[in-house]
Amino acid sequence: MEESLSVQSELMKSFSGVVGNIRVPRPRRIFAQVPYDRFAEVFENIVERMGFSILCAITALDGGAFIEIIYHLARPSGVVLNLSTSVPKDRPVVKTISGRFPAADLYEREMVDLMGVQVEGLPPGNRYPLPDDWPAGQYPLRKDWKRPETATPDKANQEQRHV
Amino acid sequence: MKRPGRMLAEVLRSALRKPATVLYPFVKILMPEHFRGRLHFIPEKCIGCKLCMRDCPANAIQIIKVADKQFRCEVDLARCIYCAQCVDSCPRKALEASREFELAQLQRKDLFMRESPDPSKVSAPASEQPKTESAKSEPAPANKPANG
Amino acid sequence: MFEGESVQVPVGPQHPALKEPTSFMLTLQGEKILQIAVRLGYNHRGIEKACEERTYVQGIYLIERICGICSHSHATCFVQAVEEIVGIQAPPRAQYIRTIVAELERIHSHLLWLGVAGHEVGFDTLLMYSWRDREIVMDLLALLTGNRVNYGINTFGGVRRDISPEQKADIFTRLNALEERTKYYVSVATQETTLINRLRNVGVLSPADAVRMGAVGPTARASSVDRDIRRDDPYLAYGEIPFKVITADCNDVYGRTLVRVGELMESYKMIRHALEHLPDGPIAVKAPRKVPAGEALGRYEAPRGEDVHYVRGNGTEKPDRVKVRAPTLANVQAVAKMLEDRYLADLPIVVAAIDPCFSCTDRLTEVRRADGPSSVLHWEQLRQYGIEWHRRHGIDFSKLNNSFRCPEDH
Amino acid sequence: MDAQFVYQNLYDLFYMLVFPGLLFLIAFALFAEYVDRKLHARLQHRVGPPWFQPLADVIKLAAKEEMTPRLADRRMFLMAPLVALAATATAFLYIPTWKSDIRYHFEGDLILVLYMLTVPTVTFFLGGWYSRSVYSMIGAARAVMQLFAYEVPLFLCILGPALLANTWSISKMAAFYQVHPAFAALNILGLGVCLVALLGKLERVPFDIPEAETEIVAGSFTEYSGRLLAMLRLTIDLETIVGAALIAAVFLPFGLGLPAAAGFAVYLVKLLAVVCVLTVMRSIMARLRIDQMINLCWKVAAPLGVAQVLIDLVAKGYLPRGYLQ
Repeated sequence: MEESLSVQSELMKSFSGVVGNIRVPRPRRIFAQVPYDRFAEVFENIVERMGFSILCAITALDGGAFIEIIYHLARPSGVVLNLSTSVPKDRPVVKTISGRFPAADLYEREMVDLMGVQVEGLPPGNRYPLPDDWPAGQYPLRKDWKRPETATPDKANQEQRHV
Repeated sequence: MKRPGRMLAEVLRSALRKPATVLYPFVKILMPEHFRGRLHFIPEKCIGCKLCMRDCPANAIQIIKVADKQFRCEVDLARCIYCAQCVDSCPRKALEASREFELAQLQRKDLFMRESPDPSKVSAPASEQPKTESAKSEPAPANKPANG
Repeated sequence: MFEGESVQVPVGPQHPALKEPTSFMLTLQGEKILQIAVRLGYNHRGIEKACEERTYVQGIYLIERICGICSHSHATCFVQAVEEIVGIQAPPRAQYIRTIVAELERIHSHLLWLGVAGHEVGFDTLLMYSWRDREIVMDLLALLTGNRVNYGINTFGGVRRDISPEQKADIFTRLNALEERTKYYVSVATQETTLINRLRNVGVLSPADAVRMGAVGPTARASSVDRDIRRDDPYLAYGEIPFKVITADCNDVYGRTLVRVGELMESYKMIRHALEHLPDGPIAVKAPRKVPAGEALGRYEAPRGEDVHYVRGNGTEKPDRVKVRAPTLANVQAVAKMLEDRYLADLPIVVAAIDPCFSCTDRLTEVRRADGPSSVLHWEQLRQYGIEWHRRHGIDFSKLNNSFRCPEDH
Repeated sequence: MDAQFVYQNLYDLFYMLVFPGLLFLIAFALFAEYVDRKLHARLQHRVGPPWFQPLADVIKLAAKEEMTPRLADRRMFLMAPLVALAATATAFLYIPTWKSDIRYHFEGDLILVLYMLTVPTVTFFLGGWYSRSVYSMIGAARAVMQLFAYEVPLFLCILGPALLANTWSISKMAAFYQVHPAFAALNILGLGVCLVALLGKLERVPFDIPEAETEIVAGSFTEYSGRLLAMLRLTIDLETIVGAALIAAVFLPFGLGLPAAAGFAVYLVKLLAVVCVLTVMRSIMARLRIDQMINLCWKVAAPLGVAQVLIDLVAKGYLPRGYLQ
């Protein structure tokens, strides 16, 4: 718990007015928010100076008018900092972090496909995880996404349920 | 020490032993006591609360009212994932998981479990005829609302 | 062969080396790999989306089916995250039972891996033996939880099945048998020349690269990256059970084998300790159906590496967002690195060495467009084609097997 | 036409096609495959297939539809299995069974048999190469690469005993070792190397590199189906028997000259013993990589082959002349 609290106070000290809503709900978990225009600088600092050198995952959420992106960063000691930022839904553009974390490549492609976040600077490669002929502009994880009416095998089964 | 053929002795020993393979279906294994196999419905205990329907992850179970305080249970065995959550959810233990696991069928329509209360005890409601045990003789209630 | 000229060899999505669909497009020069392009996603089933449309209780079983091998890992990770949001804690006995099942699952996963590794290098005898012995732990899991896979032991606030004293004794005897077998596999893995030849210096991943590429689990630990969530971020009963984190400095597939068999030996000790110190008390506490607004991140050391679940609740019965990061997704980037300048023959074992699970990694069903072109033969068409073909060759099957007709299935 | 001529021809046909020719060979080869698979299974603590499984497999494959890849050279694709089968069956006619004086033999038939046994590998290469699938092409290239590695030790190890027996005819070699069974002990080294080389020829673990399932699906055989695949499978089975018979004739000259029934029994036992040794060897090892295989063959097996030749040369030089006639 001490380590988490010291990270909390360090965050408050270094980025007062930038990083907000810093919470430590339980040992080794810190949640914090940062506006996207200051994200790169804060991220750089947290990764390089504060030792959060492991990228656990990137989560993208549909928050209505904006898309929230959470970078789950961990220290080898086990403390996780969930750094959240958001971009407007009508222009969801972020910069890639795959330069620093090569594994982020796939996590970011997942955001691109499922949440429709545009990631700048992503190296060329196959899309993931949707098929290549997936219709453009369909982002399944967005809350307003409607499943297109199609003849899926499941539907055929449904009709035969009570034969 | 590194050498090729480290497993030689073990392999030759195995050849003399009885094979480990179970010759299913000639030899059947009995599943452990708490195995989560095919469901069984005890109509007398059901109170029709439909908690099982609410918790079923696969949407496989239907509780259908056949008469006053009489309920029929239908499980689509092709959809059932055998998690037995309905067994846990049931407040009256009207459902139980059995050890039966050989559920394969040649036709999809046979993959369907329909357990009704004893027809002799059912007082027929005005809207519906009493149901018989046999699935085939029954008219297919295709996707009717849950309370039939 | 192919001097100076390169060929493209597809490995997957359908290939005997990979039992799950994923695609590695290799550019080969002779036997040497020049380039490798990975395409994932063939197994995407949309589980994250589906979770948002189901209640939390239904979600457990859905999450459990992300993967058949590490089903307990995913389910526990999810359950823990939800319990954290709700603010309840499973009683100590439940925590211990979860831990015991978790370690049994690790044993079954690692024994499975050992067999797969043997198969990938053509050592089928090793496959048959380790899978035979894996049956012991599979039966044990069926005994404890009610099924061989997808254990369904977790529920919010605890576990669904208790461990009886007889079961306890049974676990001890079977663990002894397993431990003996594992010792034998250690000796085979460290002594059989042909096996060592195929594993040593294959799929090299330097410690620096392992950290940079974000490798997790045994893949990282075989490159001397001393990370284990069970120790670094203790969950369940891991804070109270002594164990060693196994690492190796071989950086290759051989090291990954050593780490896994070493972890097997540790797991036996951990299960014994957990059973001996199994606390008394209830196995579950009551959990509310509605989960308050809040968020939590669950981390879990699955057999294949760190599993991460992020859950956000919104005060209803259904989660707002569930995010799953399976271990393979973190490791798959490292595969391309490991295969640089290696031979085609090394591909199966190097890919297998991260113990990949592409069903974990991908999680949507392909929405088939109704108007799209389709070359799929339906059952009846296929059957008709077969009958026609045989009739042309003088055999008439159309009279036979009418009982196999499934007219309603097309 | 005189009766003698007709009788001779009929007997030739019977000899070639029925016993001990093609039909017997196929029956015995299928039985040997059963022994191999059953033993392999038992060594792995499994049950294994029933006795008719190999035959059932052939019948099943023969009943299936054949497909030829669009890009394949159809003629080569179709011819490869036929030629392979024919060559293997032909080689068998020149190998002594339970008596050393067989119907077909001539000075130099050893060379013929060895080359006939090379033909299947070459046809596998051609069949694979002309089926134009990447897996087949890689498998084909590997088959030829492997051929160059194991042929030299194999030839050297058979050359040694032949030198000692002072003949290029397998029948005469067998006759020689039948008279001087003690000399067979000199060739033990060669026997070991031959067994290893035979594993390579039959493309079995640890040398199943050309058809390594987990790497290149089925190598040269990937695109084959139906009758053609049945023929290829049969060829491998026949090769096992022909290879075992060759080893038995050259290195295990026991039981020759016994009465027909006993001799035949000993002959079958010898061949099955070789098959069983091969099975055990494939059960306890992992598949090597092609570079490791070539290293093994050139750095270990080939020098051992040379040693075998030297042993036989020295023996020939130092032993009293009378022995060697």
